[in-house]
Amino acid sequence: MSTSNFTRRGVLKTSALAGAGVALPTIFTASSAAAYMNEPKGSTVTLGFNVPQSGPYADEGADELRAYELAVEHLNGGGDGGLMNTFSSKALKGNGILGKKVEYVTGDTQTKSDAARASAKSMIEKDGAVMITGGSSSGVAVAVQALCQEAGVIFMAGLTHSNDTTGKDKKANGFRHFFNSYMSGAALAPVLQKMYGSDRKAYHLTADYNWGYTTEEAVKSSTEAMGWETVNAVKTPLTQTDFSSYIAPVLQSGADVLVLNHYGGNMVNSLTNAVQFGLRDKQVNGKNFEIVVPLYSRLMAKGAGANVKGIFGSTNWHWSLTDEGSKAFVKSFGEKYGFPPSQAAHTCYVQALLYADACERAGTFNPCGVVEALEGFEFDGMGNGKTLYRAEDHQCFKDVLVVKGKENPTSEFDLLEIVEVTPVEQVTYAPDHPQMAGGELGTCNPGA
Amino acid sequence: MGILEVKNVGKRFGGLQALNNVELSVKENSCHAIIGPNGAGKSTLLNVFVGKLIPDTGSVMFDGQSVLGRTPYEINQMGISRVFQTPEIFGDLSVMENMMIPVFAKRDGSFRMHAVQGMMGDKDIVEKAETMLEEMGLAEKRGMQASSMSRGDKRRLEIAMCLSQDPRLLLLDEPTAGMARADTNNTIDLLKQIKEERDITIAIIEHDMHVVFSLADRITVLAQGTPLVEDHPENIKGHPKVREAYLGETAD
Amino acid sequence: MLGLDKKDYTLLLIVAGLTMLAPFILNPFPEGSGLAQFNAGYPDLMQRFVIFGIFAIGFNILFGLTGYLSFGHAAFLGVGSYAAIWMMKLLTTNVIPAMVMAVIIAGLFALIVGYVSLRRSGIYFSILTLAFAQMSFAMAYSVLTPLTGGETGLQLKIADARILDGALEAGEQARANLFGLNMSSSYEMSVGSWLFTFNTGYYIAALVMLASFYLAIRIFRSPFGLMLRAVKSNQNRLNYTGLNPRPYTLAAFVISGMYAGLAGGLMVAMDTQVGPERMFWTASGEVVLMTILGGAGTLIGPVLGAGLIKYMENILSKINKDILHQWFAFLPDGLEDFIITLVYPFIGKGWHLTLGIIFMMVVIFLPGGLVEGGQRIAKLFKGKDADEDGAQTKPAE
Amino acid sequence: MDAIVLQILNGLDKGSAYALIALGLTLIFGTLGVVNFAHGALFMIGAFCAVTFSRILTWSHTVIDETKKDFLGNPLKVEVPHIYDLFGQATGDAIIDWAVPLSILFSIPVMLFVGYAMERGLIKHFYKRPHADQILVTFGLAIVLQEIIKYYYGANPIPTPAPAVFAGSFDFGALLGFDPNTIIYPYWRLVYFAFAALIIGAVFAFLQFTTFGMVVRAGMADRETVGLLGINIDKRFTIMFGIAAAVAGLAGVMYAPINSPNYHMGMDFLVLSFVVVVVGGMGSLPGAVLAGFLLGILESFASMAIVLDTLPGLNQIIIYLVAIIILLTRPRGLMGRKGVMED
Repeated sequence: MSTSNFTRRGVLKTSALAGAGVALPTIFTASSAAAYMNEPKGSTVTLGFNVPQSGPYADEGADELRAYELAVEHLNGGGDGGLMNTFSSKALKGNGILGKKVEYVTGDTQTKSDAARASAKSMIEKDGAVMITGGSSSGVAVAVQALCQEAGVIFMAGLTHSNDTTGKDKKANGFRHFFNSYMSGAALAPVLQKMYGSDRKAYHLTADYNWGYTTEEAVKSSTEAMGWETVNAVKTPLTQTDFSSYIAPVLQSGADVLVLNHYGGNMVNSLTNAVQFGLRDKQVNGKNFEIVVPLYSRLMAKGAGANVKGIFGSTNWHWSLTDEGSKAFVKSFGEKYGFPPSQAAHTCYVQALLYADACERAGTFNPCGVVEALEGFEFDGMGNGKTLYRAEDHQCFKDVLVVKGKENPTSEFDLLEIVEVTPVEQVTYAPDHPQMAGGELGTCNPGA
Repeated sequence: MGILEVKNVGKRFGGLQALNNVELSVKENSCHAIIGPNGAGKSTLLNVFVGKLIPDTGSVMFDGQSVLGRTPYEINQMGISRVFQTPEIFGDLSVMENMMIPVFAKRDGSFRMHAVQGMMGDKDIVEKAETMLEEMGLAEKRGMQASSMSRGDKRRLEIAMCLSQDPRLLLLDEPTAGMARADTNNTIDLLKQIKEERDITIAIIEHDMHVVFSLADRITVLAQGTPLVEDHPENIKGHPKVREAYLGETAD
Repeated sequence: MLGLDKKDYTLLLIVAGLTMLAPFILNPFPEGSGLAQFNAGYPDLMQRFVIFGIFAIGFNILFGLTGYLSFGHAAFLGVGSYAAIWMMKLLTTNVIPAMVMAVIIAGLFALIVGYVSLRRSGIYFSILTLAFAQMSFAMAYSVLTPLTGGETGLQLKIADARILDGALEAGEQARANLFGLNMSSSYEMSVGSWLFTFNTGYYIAALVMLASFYLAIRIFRSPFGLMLRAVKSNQNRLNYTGLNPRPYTLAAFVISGMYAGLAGGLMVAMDTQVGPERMFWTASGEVVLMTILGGAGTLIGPVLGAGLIKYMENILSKINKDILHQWFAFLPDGLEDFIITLVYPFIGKGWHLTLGIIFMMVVIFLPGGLVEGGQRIAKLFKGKDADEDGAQTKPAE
Repeated sequence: MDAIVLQILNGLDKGSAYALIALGLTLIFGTLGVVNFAHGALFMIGAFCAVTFSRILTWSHTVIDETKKDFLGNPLKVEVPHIYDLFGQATGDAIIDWAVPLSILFSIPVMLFVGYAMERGLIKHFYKRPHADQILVTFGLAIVLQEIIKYYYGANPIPTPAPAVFAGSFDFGALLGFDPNTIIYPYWRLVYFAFAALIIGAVFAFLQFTTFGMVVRAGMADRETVGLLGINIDKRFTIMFGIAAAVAGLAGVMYAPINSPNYHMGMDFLVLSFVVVVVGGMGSLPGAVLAGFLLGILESFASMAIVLDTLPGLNQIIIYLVAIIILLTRPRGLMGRKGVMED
């Protein structure tokens, strides 16, 4: 049974020899002999993949995990190398990170911040992970990001779309590749204007929690800026399953667009209900009634089935993109698993590579070195065109996709079609934008 | 003046007049039996005494104070203890613990937050409970779980629990119901002994005439919610109204 | 000793020994071995063991003694957590005021909820507590966002007021501490290939747990505890014995709410973050599971149950397919795959399934929980004479 | 006015789902005296009967279509349902389209069997155990059942649409004499309502007018006496459990098109349905139905924008608030019997 490679801290592999009775005072669990938290001293480095494996986002979590496994394979020189071939930075050589073989541990966030922190802590304290990544909700991302800041490891956020993650809750040790509510609003508005005109009355249904608020605010302000009127915005409980009583009054309100600021199960149900109520067959104010879903996810779109047809939304990435990076990723993921990757898988894979690359460029796993290497880092070839990791808030700025539910899908994966690739300039905002205000990045914490 | 004075008590359940103008006076240190055929209102009356039911009319005074509108535990604290038809004890607890609870209640009142003292360290209580168990011949069973005792022992324990509070009035609700003859006789002897040894007033509701006539100093006969007669046992035996109520014979 | 009889004192000593030596006991396997996966002796999990131990001990004072099944106890834990983190944000990062405030606020909240809910009994009581807890959760998640941080919860921020603390140095973070002693500081000791971690936060939490456990023993053995058991056994008789059950049950409810608040406060002290899911009804369900799994109405049971569930949640859930492959690598390929296919649904992401099955088994075959299991095993060894012993200790053990 | 009517309609529709689940729950409680926390799981299994049945109908073999490419640029593998081969594509599509209503036929035997197996295998050993034990063991069972479903079907919702003829909505308001386009209601939801009414009516009629039902009702009132009459009440109760499971299952099947089934839908409904049962009064069938509709309607009203403007967050707590108020003013719920479940 001693075949496991999953040893704890790198420290131990060498210091175990130090013999009995050596007591070292430490803060958190970084050994004082180490320059920073969980410094890998052996021939391997351990990354922590913290994804939802149980709970409603388990399928998304499973896809994230697949992406991480693929990334580890590529980093260690296996497979076809995937995005390492198209990545503009060429620091990665396929020999692990800084010559150390990449190993990983996994944990279950359960999409609960307590559970997510518990499993992240066990990865840091028990398994000696030097970086934590993954997650499928903003609540979890914010909670784990704060933990990583305290513990002194890097957090590479998975799927988290709320402005807060790199807004009021931003942290120096945390980085987000995924786009956010503001960007969704900014990308969607021009397309909506083009498709539906500037004289529209919008009715918002908003999930009654932080992400819902930021998304509603973002979409509202960007659509109002182009002339739309917001008729009403109603909050719906997270635990709601039947949205009929929220959707039925929409037609009476005189609105001609319904914006569903929902994600996951909420989105599937509210969209299904809205289509059932025949909103899309109606004419209001002499115009066709339309529905908009600001944040799309292919996995969730699948849950809503045919109801997504023709409905606009935004997404971080989609496998039908034809740039070299995307093609390379779809190819290696698809060949390994037999189906195309989701946006969650893409963002997680990219995050893992970006982290590894930053370590290579910094020449160290020290979080402060990694932070420095990532701040202001510009890269390309990872699927979203030219991308900038902004130093001020650790948010990635890249093109955002506006997509639409496909009318004639050819397979169960082919649900969305790209309507427009919104250029990065259009979704960029000032770091102190009011929607992002209130947080402080702080300084990097190496933990030791 | 009796210790328990019942005046003009009436209680209606829907269309049924369960109690009608009940007048009753229980003398101190006597044993007063209330008898009557099924449905005569005996249990209803008892429930009025202990605060479980509030009558529509009339008054019930215990030692000069009204019991009406008080909860069962307040009435118990006034000095009335009740023995149930089927023994009501704390089945999950040991016999000793069963015994200690009423002793605590007597000393500490209806609620006291003594949450950190050890209960077995309270010498007064333990002593009193043990004496009571000895007296009732239950000392050997002190460690037993109460629910695993025989029915007769449960009855004994329940009576012991009531007596340990030194009640001024002990209410017995058909204490021998469902018992074999031998057990019944034991119970009668026990109650007789209690009557003799203690300053206590007993009110008993009973079906079994044998029990009633062995114990009671005074008997009230209830029929259809109304008291027919109240008298000494010897006068009750041949009373025509009683025979009528029990046997349906017409008085001539 | 300490006002306990010999048996209780021994139990307390055993628990004290176990908690103090936990870093050794929970790390039985050497680092680097395949079994190291099963080590649980790292600070976070050890902290969780004792914190949820406290929560379950408190819950047991209500459920185990009075039989009132509350389905909303997580609300008190959550309220305690919010109170604690606000103390740390506004006043000081020292954990003492935070914990005190957590206990007080949770107690007050329990008083209100208990006062209303205890007007009913049985399942009506359960539903009332559930309703209060679900309302707390829903409000904390949504409309009370300014107070609770909503979905993302509350954390310590650099910009917090902390009126009693001095300003942070540049680059320094606000950390929970006890008069400057950092909760997250640890001593590490390696012995051969074993590594043991002694964490300040854990030991503080463990001491609080021991105190709570001691208090629980005292309550169990007190006249008050007797009355609570009497409530469970026969409320009618209690009434006719001149005792008012309501203040007793309310006091038990408030005490167990305060225990929950203490657990919530400690959670914040160990890990300075609060999220509303802490109050969701499944979290209340979890403490019920812990108590039943360990043995309701017993002293040590709830602690064992809490340990088992947290162990599964944190250790079992981390075993992924890769690890399985490594374990069974010695088998021929076909057999290896077959065994992994058999085992896989029950570990890693399937840990909920295992939990459900174990839980059902315990309820079906061991209604007295793990403690009953232990007693049965002990009986097997001791032979018949243990029988009477078992019967006598049953109500209070 | 039309807004109110619309919300009453919504409430009735929501309420019919609540009422159906609560009805089964109460049936089990009333007859067997068992508190079944796995009832939500039965509802969920019902919905997955619809999913499974439509998967059976669309069970396919793959044909390689050289003219089209898949996402990797390889020739596209097209799934062709076997049913096409049997009935031809048009009929096959029609059958697949009607999968949900057809799966009623599939689900009834499945649910009866599930109910029977549950009762014989587990529940019957718990008749004499405390209610708390029953709650706990069935709660454990609910976890196990939902994890099994999750293992095979994944965590994401699975779209299970209604037949195309019922897909749209129509102007219900116009029928009632309101202005056109004010009260638009989906066909399927009306079907669901009618279906629920039918099932509820059938259960009541069954209990009211059949000998079997009369014995069961007598058993609900006084189990021992009925047992003394030499009637094998246990066997009838087993059948009642099967029926209750079937009611929950049917509620689930028909609910599938309204919200795509997922593995935790049972837990989502569980708490709610318990609140409904308790508000209705434990053991009272009419109470359960009444409370189901009442809470459905109140929930709908609480979600109106006007209400939320004045009382933000009311929609989050309305059900629980109502439950608290009703339980405090009516100790045994709306129509509960005395002494039931109060120990």
